[in-house]
Amino acid sequence: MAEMNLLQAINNALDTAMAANDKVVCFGEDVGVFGGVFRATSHLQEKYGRDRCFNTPLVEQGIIGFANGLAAQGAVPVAEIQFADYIFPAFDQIVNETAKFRYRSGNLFDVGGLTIRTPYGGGIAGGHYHSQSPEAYFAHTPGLRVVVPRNPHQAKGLLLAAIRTPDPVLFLEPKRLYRAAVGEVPDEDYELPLGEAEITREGTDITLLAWGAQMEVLDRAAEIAEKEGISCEIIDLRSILPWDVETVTESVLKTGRLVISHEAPLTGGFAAEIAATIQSCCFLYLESPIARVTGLDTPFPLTLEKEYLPDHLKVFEAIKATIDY
Amino acid sequence: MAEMNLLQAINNALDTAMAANDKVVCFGEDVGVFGGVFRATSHLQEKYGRDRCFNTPLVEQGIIGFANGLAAQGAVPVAEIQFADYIFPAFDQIVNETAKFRYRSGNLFDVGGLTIRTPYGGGIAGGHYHSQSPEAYFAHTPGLRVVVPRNPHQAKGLLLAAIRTPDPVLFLEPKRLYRAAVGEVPDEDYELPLGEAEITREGTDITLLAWGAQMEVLDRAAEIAEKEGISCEIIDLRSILPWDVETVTESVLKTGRLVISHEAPLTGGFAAEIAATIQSCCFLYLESPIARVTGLDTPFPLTLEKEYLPDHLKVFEAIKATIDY
Amino acid sequence: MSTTTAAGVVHEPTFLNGDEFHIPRFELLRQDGTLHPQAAAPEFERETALRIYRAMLFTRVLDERMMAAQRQGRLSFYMQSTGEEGTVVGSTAALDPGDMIMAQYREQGALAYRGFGLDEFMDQLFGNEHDHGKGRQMPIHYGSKTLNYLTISSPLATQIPQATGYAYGQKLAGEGLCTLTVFGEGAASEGDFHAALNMASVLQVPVVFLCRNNGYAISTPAHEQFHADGIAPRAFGYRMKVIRVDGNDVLAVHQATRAARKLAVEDNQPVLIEAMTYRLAAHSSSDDPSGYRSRKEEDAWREKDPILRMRRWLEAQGWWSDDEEKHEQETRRREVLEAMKAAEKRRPPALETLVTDVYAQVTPALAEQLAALESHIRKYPDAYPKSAPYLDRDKATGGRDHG
Amino acid sequence: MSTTTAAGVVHEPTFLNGDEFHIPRFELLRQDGTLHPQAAAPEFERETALRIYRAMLFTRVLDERMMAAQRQGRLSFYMQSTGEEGTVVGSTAALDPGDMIMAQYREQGALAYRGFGLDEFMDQLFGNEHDHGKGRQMPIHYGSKTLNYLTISSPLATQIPQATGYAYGQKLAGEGLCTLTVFGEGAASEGDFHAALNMASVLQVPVVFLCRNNGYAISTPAHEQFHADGIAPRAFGYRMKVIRVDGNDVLAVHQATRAARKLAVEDNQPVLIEAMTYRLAAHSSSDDPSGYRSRKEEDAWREKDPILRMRRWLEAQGWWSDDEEKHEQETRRREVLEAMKAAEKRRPPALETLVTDVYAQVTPALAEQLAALESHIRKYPDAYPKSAPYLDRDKATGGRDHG
Ligand SMILES: Cc1ncc(C[n+]2csc(CCOP(=O)(O)OP(=O)(O)O)c2C)c(N)n1
Ligand SMILES: Cc1ncc(C[n+]2csc(CCOP(=O)(O)OP(=O)(O)O)c2C)c(N)n1
Ligand SMILES: [Mg+2]
Ligand SMILES: [Mg+2]
Repeated sequence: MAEMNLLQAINNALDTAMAANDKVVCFGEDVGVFGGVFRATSHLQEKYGRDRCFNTPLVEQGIIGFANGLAAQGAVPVAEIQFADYIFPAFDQIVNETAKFRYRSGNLFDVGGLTIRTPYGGGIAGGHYHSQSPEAYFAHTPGLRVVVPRNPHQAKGLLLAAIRTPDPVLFLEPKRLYRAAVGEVPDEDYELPLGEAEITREGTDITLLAWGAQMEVLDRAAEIAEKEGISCEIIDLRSILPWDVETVTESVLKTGRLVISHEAPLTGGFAAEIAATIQSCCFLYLESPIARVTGLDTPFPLTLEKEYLPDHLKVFEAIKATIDY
Repeated sequence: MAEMNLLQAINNALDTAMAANDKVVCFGEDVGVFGGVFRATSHLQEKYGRDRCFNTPLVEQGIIGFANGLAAQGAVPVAEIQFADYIFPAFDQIVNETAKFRYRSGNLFDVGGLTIRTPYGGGIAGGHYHSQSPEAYFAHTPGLRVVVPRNPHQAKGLLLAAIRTPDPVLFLEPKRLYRAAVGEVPDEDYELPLGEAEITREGTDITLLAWGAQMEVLDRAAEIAEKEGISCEIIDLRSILPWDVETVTESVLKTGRLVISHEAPLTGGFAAEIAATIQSCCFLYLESPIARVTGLDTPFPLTLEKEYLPDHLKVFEAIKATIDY
Repeated sequence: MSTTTAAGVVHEPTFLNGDEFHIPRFELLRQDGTLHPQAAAPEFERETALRIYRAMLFTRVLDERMMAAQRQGRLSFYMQSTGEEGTVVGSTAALDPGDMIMAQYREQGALAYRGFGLDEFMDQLFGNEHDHGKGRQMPIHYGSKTLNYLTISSPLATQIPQATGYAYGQKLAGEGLCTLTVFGEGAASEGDFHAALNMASVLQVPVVFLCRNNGYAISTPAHEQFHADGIAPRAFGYRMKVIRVDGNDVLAVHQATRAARKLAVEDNQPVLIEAMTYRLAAHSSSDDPSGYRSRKEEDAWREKDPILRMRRWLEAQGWWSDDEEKHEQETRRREVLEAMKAAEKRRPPALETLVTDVYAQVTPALAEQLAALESHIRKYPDAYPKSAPYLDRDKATGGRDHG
Repeated sequence: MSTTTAAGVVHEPTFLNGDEFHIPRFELLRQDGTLHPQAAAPEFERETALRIYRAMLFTRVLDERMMAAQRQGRLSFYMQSTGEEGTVVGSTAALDPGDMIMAQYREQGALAYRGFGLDEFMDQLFGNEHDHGKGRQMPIHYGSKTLNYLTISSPLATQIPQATGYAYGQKLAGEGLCTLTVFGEGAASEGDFHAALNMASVLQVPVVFLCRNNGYAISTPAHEQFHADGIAPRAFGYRMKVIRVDGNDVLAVHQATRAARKLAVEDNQPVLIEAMTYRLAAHSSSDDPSGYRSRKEEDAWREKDPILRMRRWLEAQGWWSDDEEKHEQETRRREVLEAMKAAEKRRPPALETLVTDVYAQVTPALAEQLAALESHIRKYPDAYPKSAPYLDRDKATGGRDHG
């Protein structure tokens, strides 16, 4: 066990994966000598050579197109997109190609080896184009897995699982936590399950659900709520697609109340899917409407970022409103 | 008034818009001499010249990038993407640029003049890549308007409004209806309101909601239901973004039941947003869970298309299940 | 490290646009089947030559028959390769069978050359239960794992950067193989094309980019697609080797591809080939070219038929005769018809193919969606004639492999 | 219509890669400020020359000050143009003020030349209530409607096809104006770059594409970005006029741009300019170049400073002196400091700016979201120090314009 921050845990996972399987190849803008603008790929080129860890030209559609082909060939590409805000030029390669590769070929060809890593989310004074949370765009795309870790331990285990699962994975890294989240991370090689949510705190009155950097917001809100005598059950969804309907349903059947939070805008965000599914699965057990605490239905601002973001106070207010409904 | 099919109505709307304002410019792949692969732009080059109606090279990201710039300059571009399945190479230009142009510049610059037309949807033996319904991807993108007409009359009025509204509009045309939907269309210039749903049939027991080609599926389902004594209220959402929460809420407050249908996959489809919002607005009035009748959570198939699609029988079954809950 | 040449300095503004450079066209055979006087006779074995010719001829026959079938309403859609068989078969024949081919959609000749079975063609075209693609894609979206032919994907140009990536994997694997990717001059306008060439050039990848410049992208003529001297000069932007070849001269295409493959495999150098050809047929069964081009133009190209040109050459070699031609054509026609009839009758893919292959394993949610669909179909069997009759047979034979 | 040249036919495979062609570099001034012997003296009025020089100098001063402010924690982020002022200011000065500029992010010199106010710079950098962009984008994302400078957008290369479209609109409007779009050699790898050039060439659009080839894209050196002789040969792919110019020679950049503009405006011809320069500073305040390049390399380029070169030329003309230099630098430094202090103190944008400008009119849903947010902030005013103190003031002054 070593104390690591989230970036170090990711770097460690990549190192572990590359050491274990020489088909694992890491690339992206500035990923080579420099080790990535956040340094997630530090020292990998030194250790594994330029063939297995390298800079690409500045062209996201090319990076993912290349990665798709490489995965189809049998290699295990881990492509970095420098910021999730810059993943959209590759949207066609991801949505029309990555996600549909196996299906359209009747399983003759697949890109199951592919993992796309990209930092997402706000809270770092990144403004309009260094803050977006695009998970919902990909969650409407059957064939992809979408995974978000909440801390260093989760990051290593989920990333190793992502690299090794026979399905393509979009691995969204909460960049606000890159250096802020620190914790014990096992030295050994381990995987955490994809497609399974985790209950991080048990409670009885209300279920709080989120993923990634939003988990600590839930924790803070739950602390305040606890002081007012409200017992919160907290769930980290971890996999956005496919997602763990069962764990969430069971919790809501117990608590009768659900608050979901994400940074992305409200309309069409992934909380909508969860609310739609859970109102159906738990209809007779719901004591109050499922609440969503999210970003505004606007692009991401800079100066008033704090106002925009769904913080612990907004979540706490939603908890109260849900309890008092 | 003249009898027109949906394509003719669209052609007529473009003609009307170009005649009324010489800043209106139509372009896209095969849009010029040929008049588009579906012939939506027939004769426009002849009438308005090559400068105002022309072929572009085969590059969707370029078409929309060009259109964004042209709109910023003050022209009124109507760009065609040949199939909605091929809009994804332009996703960055639409989601990061079109949608955020006005906001990020503090209203110094905008692309409000822009309209993007594209045929969407299944039921034409188009298989994997000529059948997709991508509305939900765009509905999670504040700054865009997303509009879908259900018949020729609606198409002309909504398209004219889309071209003239000071916001950028994605105009999704149900290609299954291009020639199949025929109806009376006024000769004169008229607009139908954006952002407003329309109740196309009044009823008391249950609300059915959809848009575009799915409207006739609802109509058929409602006929069968009527025979079993179930009175259906039918709403055409018309604008997916921003959408008319009020009309839907009022209807559901009255009927207590809601079935939503779209062709796109279930998970993360726009029905999720509607269900999430309506369970919150109508919580105490809902007699049963909001039901979604949609495509499967898979890519679009070919041979088993009929099995995949949410047809009138599936909608009817959902109506019954909702009523009998 | 300097990335520009020390080409010298000028002191007044000097603009270039590439017109200074001329890209010649490589040709061996004249239309009458004789070699150009200066051309060296290509080293060609009889067997290879006949295999190439037969693949071209088969492609022509298949296209004619299937287009007719489409017109009869037996097939939903079709795309012909007519006029471009030389480009496609000639290049394929120059490859190692282990080389990967990533094509656009008009490259059925490559499969024909590599030995794709007639039933395999038909099962895809009819999307029946034997289709490798399980009836999920439109006709002509073939794929073959054993023949190293990537399943066709409709979104244009997406396969081009994928070819760069695939070939990078081949380089890492060190097996001396390369990837050939084929695309139209229209598709070459997509951003993906440029990404692919630039990355291949920077990363030194063994990939051959083959552009079929057939003059049209649906209705859009090449001169509205680009303003340059074809596609070839784009290679200069990446300091990539490029060759322009007469695409209707199958011997020249073959030789150019062989040379390109050598550069790719031996030096890890990507190469661009621009094959000048013409799409003699309509874009697809949905298209009618009379709206955008003249009969006269078509006729002029019909005279340059690549099949006829090769046939004349074969005859001059004494390797082919009228009788053989007649026999070959008749046999192929008959076989195609028979195979079509059989494929039409085969049943549709099993219902479960709707949800398999989305993920490596069917997810619980998809298994539920399938189960719900199945009971719905049982309720309304008449409405779903493609699946209802087979539900129980699938059950009985244990056809399902998910769960 | 044939789209390829009748360049002749060859009978053996002949590969080209562009090395056959040499792209010269256009230069006028030597580093000592004297003209190259063969160079004709550019026609330059004293006033224009000084305006250019002052804009360059101001940019340098602004960059130094603001980078220092960022280091002090007063500013969240900054990007310097150091070393590239000649490219940016020289090109801007060759335009008509009505011409549109669509830049990447390192082109503050263009605004300085066109007369963007010091307060306008500062208000954007501090995202305060006067910022034209209403505090929505990171520092250096300037925009000015009156100065025809499109608001900067972070996603790279997106402005390049937009420039093609904008210029097409200018052509339709027939006012004799053009668009200049500026971007790095890294951004030129994006698909959007190619789409832009191809469309401009086919549609004959009056746009000038200016590539600042400054050797790096963050840490990625140009030789890992492309394998060719710079960016210039890409123009050949589109039969577009191209010129390579010494980007640190402001006179040459000016003259090249003037010539390019003439081609664009008079013939509706797009032109590509590749300016060879060097990013002397770090990529941004978040970057440390010592991890990927040598001090020695930087020093070699520091000797080619474009500002120093022009200063020497001005002095040789007798248009500038040490005293003037000293005075100018001091004045500018002082002004920048004062403006910064004032901008720092200005209040943040009003809360309602969170929801305005998403659509032309605030939608009912957004008005509701704003109202909910406002009552939330009233409940927890301490948690939202940027907005809570101003809520009532906004009300009082009727600051809201939505609804
Ligand atoms: C991304 C994308 N855009 C548009 C289309 C529609 N489309 C199919 S084929 C075609 C023309 C392709 O022309 P070209 O590449 O020259 O190939 P050819 O048909 O001439 O063989 C178009 C526009 C598509 N399939 N994919
Ligand atoms: C689409 C996109 N991808 C990645 C980035 C992140 N990024 C910002 S600047 C930069 C390097 C740009 O280099 P270049 O174009 O050469 O301009 P320079 O910084 O040298 O002026 C990168 C990769 C971005 N802003 N947009
Ligand atoms: Mg073509
Ligand atoms: Mg650069």
